[in-house]
Amino acid sequence: MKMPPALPRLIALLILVAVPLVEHNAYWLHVFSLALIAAILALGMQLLLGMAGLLSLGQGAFYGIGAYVAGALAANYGVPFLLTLLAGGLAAAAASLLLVPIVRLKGTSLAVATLGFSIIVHLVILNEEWLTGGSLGLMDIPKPTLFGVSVADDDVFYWVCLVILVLVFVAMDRISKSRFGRALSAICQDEEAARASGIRLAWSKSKCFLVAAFTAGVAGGLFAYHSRYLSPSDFTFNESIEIMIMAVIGGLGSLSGAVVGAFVVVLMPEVLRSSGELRMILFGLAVILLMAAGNLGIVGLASLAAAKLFGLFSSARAWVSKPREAN
Amino acid sequence: MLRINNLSVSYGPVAALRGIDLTVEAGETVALVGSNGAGKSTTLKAISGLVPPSGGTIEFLGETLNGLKPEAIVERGIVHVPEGRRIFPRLSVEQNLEVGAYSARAAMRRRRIREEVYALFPRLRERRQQMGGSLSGGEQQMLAFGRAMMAQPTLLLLDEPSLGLAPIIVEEVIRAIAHFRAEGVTILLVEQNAELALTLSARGYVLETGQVVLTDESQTLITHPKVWASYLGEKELEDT
Amino acid sequence: ALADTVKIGVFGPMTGDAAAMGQSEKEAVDLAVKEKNAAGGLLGKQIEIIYADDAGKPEEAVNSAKRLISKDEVLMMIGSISSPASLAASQVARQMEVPQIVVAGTAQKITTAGNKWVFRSPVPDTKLVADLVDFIHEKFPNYKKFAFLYVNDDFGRGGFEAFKKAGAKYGYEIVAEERYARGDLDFTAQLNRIKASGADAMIEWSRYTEGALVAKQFAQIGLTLPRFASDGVATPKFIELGGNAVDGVMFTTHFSPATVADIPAAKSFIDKYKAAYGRTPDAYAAEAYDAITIAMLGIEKAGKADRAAVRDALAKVEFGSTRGAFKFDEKGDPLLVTHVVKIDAGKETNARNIPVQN
Amino acid sequence: MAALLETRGVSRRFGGLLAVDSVDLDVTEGEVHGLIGPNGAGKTTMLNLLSGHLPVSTGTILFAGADITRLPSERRAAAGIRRTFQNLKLFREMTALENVMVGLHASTRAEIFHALLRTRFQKREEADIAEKARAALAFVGLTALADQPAGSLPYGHQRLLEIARAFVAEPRLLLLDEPAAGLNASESRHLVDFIFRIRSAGTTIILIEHHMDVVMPTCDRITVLNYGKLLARGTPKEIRADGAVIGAYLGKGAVAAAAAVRKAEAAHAAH
Amino acid sequence: MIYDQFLQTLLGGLAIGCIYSLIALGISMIVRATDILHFAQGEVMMVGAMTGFSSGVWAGNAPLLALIGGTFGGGLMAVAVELGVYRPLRARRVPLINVVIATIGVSIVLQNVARLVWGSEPLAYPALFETRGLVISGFTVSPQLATIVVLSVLIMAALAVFFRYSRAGIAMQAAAQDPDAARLMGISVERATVNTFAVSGMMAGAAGVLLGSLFFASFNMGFITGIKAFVAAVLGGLGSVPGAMVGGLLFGVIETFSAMFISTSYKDAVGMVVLILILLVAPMGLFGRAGRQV
Ligand SMILES: Nc1ncnc2c1ncn2[C@@H]1O[C@H](COP(=O)(O)OP(=O)(O)OP(=O)(O)O)[C@@H](O)[C@H]1O
Ligand SMILES: Nc1ncnc2c1ncn2[C@@H]1O[C@H](COP(=O)(O)OP(=O)(O)OP(=O)(O)O)[C@@H](O)[C@H]1O
Ligand SMILES: [Mg+2]
Ligand SMILES: [Mg+2]
Repeated sequence: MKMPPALPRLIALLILVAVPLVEHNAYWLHVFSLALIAAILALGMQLLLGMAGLLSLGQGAFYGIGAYVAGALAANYGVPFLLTLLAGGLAAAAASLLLVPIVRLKGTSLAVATLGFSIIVHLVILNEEWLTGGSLGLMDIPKPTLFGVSVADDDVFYWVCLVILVLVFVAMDRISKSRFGRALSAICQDEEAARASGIRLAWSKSKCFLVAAFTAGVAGGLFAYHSRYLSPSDFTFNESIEIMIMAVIGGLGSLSGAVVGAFVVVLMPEVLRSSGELRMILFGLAVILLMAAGNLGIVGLASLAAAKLFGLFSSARAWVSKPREAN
Repeated sequence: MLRINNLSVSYGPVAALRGIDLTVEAGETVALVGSNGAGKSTTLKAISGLVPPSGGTIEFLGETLNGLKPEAIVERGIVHVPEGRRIFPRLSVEQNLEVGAYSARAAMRRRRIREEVYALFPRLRERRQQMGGSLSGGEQQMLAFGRAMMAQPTLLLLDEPSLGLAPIIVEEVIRAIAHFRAEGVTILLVEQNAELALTLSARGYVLETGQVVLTDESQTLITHPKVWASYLGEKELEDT
Repeated sequence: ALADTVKIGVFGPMTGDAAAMGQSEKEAVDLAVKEKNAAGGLLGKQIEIIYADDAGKPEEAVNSAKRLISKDEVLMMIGSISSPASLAASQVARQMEVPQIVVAGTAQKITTAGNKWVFRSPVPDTKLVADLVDFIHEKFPNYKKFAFLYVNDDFGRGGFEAFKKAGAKYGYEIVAEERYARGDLDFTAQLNRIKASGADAMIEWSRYTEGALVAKQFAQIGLTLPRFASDGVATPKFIELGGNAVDGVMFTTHFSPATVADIPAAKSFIDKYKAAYGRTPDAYAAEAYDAITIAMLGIEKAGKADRAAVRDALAKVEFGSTRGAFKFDEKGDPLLVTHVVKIDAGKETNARNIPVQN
Repeated sequence: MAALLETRGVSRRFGGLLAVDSVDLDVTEGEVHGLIGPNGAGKTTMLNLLSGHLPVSTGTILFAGADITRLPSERRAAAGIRRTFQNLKLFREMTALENVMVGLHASTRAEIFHALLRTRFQKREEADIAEKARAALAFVGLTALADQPAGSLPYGHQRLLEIARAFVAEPRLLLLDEPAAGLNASESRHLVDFIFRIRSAGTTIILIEHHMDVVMPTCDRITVLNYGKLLARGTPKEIRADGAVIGAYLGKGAVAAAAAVRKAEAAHAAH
Repeated sequence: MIYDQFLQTLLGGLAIGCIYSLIALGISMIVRATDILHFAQGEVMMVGAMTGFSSGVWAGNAPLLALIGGTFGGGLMAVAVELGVYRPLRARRVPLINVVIATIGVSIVLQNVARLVWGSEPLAYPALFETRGLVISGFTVSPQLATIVVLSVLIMAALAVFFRYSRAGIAMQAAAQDPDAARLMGISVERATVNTFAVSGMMAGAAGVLLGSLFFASFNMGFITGIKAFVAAVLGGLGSVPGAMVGGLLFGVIETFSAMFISTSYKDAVGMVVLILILLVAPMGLFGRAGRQV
């Protein structure tokens, strides 16, 4: 007897939906919403790194671009919530076109070039006051409303994030099982062979960057409403590195892994917040230890364990039901 | 000299060798033939310590090699020329040879042997300062042999030395093997070209899916119907 | 909620680049609370301090504030150090209606956004700078052309904007505006341009780490301009790192052992702090010490563990702080005089005592 | 018969080395054209120039009458030039079937947008290429292994899978780089059969190989390179008799050489 | 005057560049030996600066002892993380990206442990070298900067000789290029890898002392410097020894010159733009060699 593959996902979704019904604490809801936003980021990264093998450290920059565009539109022009999210995504996607010349770089070169892009975007955010408010940050982002109804309450905003996360998840799932997804994993495994099969590398990679940037931009837009104050120091290249950790920690290439990874990376420092000076040491050690899980990631380990449990369970049931058969 | 008893090796869940027995006497050349994935390379890797056996023993001159690291096994005079030449691409020809004589037992006479290598392969002397990676396939094969000479083997493990080589280069390789034999080196030879391997050797083993299915004098094997059918076949074009 | 302790949340950078300042904050708070608890606590209960690390980042400051308020259910909060972190957290304080006393964020914005829940221990940068400008005008009437070097973040930027505004009053001209990024190590490019600018004096808005390097490189390229600096260098570490290169620097500050000699609260604070930690307190420690003192006074005055009552009580607190008689204005900023210190042969001295030059 | 592929003065330089030195090649539609020569003669380099994996230094390449010299490799693949690699290049973590499906990338159209909405068009196209891919696997006899990861297949099967991936797109020109390397005699014989079958399907083939028992029976014509230059060309029969080719490349045959060595040793021992 | 300033800027850029080079060299060597992108190299440098500080102060402000203490501190630290973290991970055959992320974990841990050990305040280094300007034929030359350049060049030259001529150096390269083949030659790849980490850590440690003496030592000095050195290594061509040297120098000089002549706000951006432009022309960096692809 085998577990239907969609079942764990469905259970996880139900649990996520139910969280605000059980946990009313504003702090935890706030942090969980942040984790949902991070999960959207991690999904975009999974497309890049897990599927296409593109080690991009530019996702933090797109996140920042999305956040600032959405935040500025909302604060200065009163553009409605969903439109600003879309605008954040589109702006990030448009900015990703700047990367087209460097998509042909590989491995470390790509990583470092995109890191450079992150650094440049951070400097622009920091220095171009007329555009971003500069080092003093962007303040007074209004509370989000949907169709005239405020969705700023911690629980409602959480659900809004969750809905968007689910949409992004389904989209990524479909992409991964499509012709485009197959082309990306072909590129990931052997570029020359992919070209020999008629796959246009620069074109496919640029599209991949574009989709990932769009996702990061949308996540940035959500973050703008979540924090309602944007500061350049939230969008340094550290952000990009953190996003990369999320994608790997849960299980490289796995979409559920990205979501779990995001929760781990966001929640762990929160859980450790009271451990004071030891906090980051414990976090660093945890990252190292989790890396020992190999490409299974947390999700892989968990499903192995679950499969074992499930196997135990079904064999136990077989054992229990035996006497009845004998009857 | 070399005695292998009931040797098994697996790569994770894949069993590559399933209990093979094999012996090689001093000074002898023994061939190992078999189809793709039969476990020929794995046998050599197990002897030189690159993969750990999951069962059985490997004895060399009365000492068991199980559990020794490759670098320790080299010290005992077992030199493995692996599949695909594996020369160091960003070291010069001379540095590659230098590395060949890295083990303590080989380090002493390395100047003299290097001259022998250059005498046997004058082409390598011409290319002394060139990076290994920029050599042509044939030159790389010569370098791989030269590197093995530097290590001064008593037992030489050769894995498909003719792979991907032009026919005329294969003849060079045969001469190099003859050179080793003249020095009294014992050779265990793996070749896809079964006819070539059996012509060069005194005895042969036929491997299939990780097991020895036949062993005999090479002269006998070469005419054995089973070997004939699987590895030799009609030689419709050999005559000119 | 009926707790058996009075919970106060204290947040700030315990890790990250600004960890040193967070440490001063924590030490000062610990000192005050230990004393108070030993004396019987507040409202008949012990004070419980709950610390949260925000690593100096706004995003984490928001998380910390939310956590302190809704998970730990603190009565009020103290923090953070940097302006962006304090500002970000103050949005939470306002939304969830919890009193907050900012320890060291000097950006004017923090208290001018109409947020009645936020107070701060230091004076805002605008006041600090205006006082410094008055000081320069009074003591060095000949200086008219200034070079301004600042760290490109909220702190340096705030100082620069304030100087532009305050200097206009005396017709000051800025002949060089130079900035650098947090964490930069090499300032020779900026200093060389300042050297060439023909300024009468240099104003520098740095924190002490960069400030010490600026001072050294200032000496190395042979600059001799008079130098005025921000409260960011108001710590003994500045002199330790800068060595004799910082001699002659005049800086504005909220607190300096050299200028508070006649304030009794300051004397006892310095002694106690030295006894407890073996070092002289810096301005951050003094600001944090005052903040926690205000908090305790406010809570006592409110007489009950009620956030709204505490807020109203805080607004009316008056006491003798380590920096003199303390009282909030209507925005929540303290009405304090600022200090100017001159470093003389590795020692802090009160610059207001130096004679007028002309 | 018309020339499907022509090169004119094609050269390729690596630093100081002229790996391919103004080679003219004419490949007729429908033939199997052998490309042989000593190691380092420039065969693989020539193949890379033809498939577009390397740009030429000078010269022009014409395919079906059109100048493709500047066309990138993926466009050449789409135009009907497919290849295999001397060192196998499979998508090792994909199944055999998926590998072959990737081979059909250039002839399919579904975009991200179709995938996101799961349009009818997308579903039909996916079903379509899966079917074609299965047919190609059946053609090379790998049906049973369709759902195995490519990396786990035995070496000989991997070679066949690579050929299936190239062949599934029904190319006009198929470039094979040492397909028999690492195969034993009986496997080589299967390969020979297979080349005949591809050819009878109407595909033109350029075959690089060091195994004369594969080259000689399958090739219609052979071009011999040496030091990047053309050394000889002709029918297998002519090539085998060509003194220059024997001297530079063929030699007297490995087995004969080995037998000679044995004989000399025996004589030495008798002394 | 302008000329003098130009020379001073150049010398300053070269000195910083030398420090980047020393760190970049270590990064490059580690990539070559293990394929690991060692994000913690900056922290190894920081540990070197700290141990250098401690041993220098312990010995009563002895510059030479500080240099030795820092060099060995860095070397030991690098060996410790290789033996304690990376080797066990590699032994579990986790994907490379996991090891790379573990290096980020290591950098987080080292930084925070150093904060506990040496405190969060920066440490003022004892003056290792003469700091007063020296006037040579009309130009002011900083002996401190000059010493750093000379010292770094000496270290790098020693490394080049070691790699080219010594048996241990050649063995380290062989082990990096093809571990299995190296084992078959009798080389202990484990030992060669540890040696690689030791040498790279020692260079980073020395760099830490030089950097500390130029500015100061603090627990967070490693991260940004490490990232810059990383960029320098890629600029020169990851895995190439001359590449790391030239990349570091180039990056240092670009940084100081763009601060001087372009914009202090965007000086880091200038370096990145140059990097991206160079990678567009030479995707493997200035001295990087692409392996044969097909
Ligand atoms: N590193 C490895 N991981 C997993 N399986 C392996 C590995 N190396 C070899 N195998 C498997 O072990 C078996 C024996 O392989 P081996 O390389 O010894 O065969 P061989 O006889 O040398 O074949 P060939 O003629 O292809 O060189 C094969 O089934 C092969 O797929
Ligand atoms: N990327 C490269 N950089 C430098 N030299 C190269 C490169 N690629 C090939 N060469 C050189 O070009 C020459 C031709 O190589 P090529 O691979 O075409 O030979 P080949 O005829 O296919 O040989 P083989 O039969 O051994 O496969 C060789 O000397 C090789 O070293
Ligand atoms: Mg083999
Ligand atoms: Mg070739």
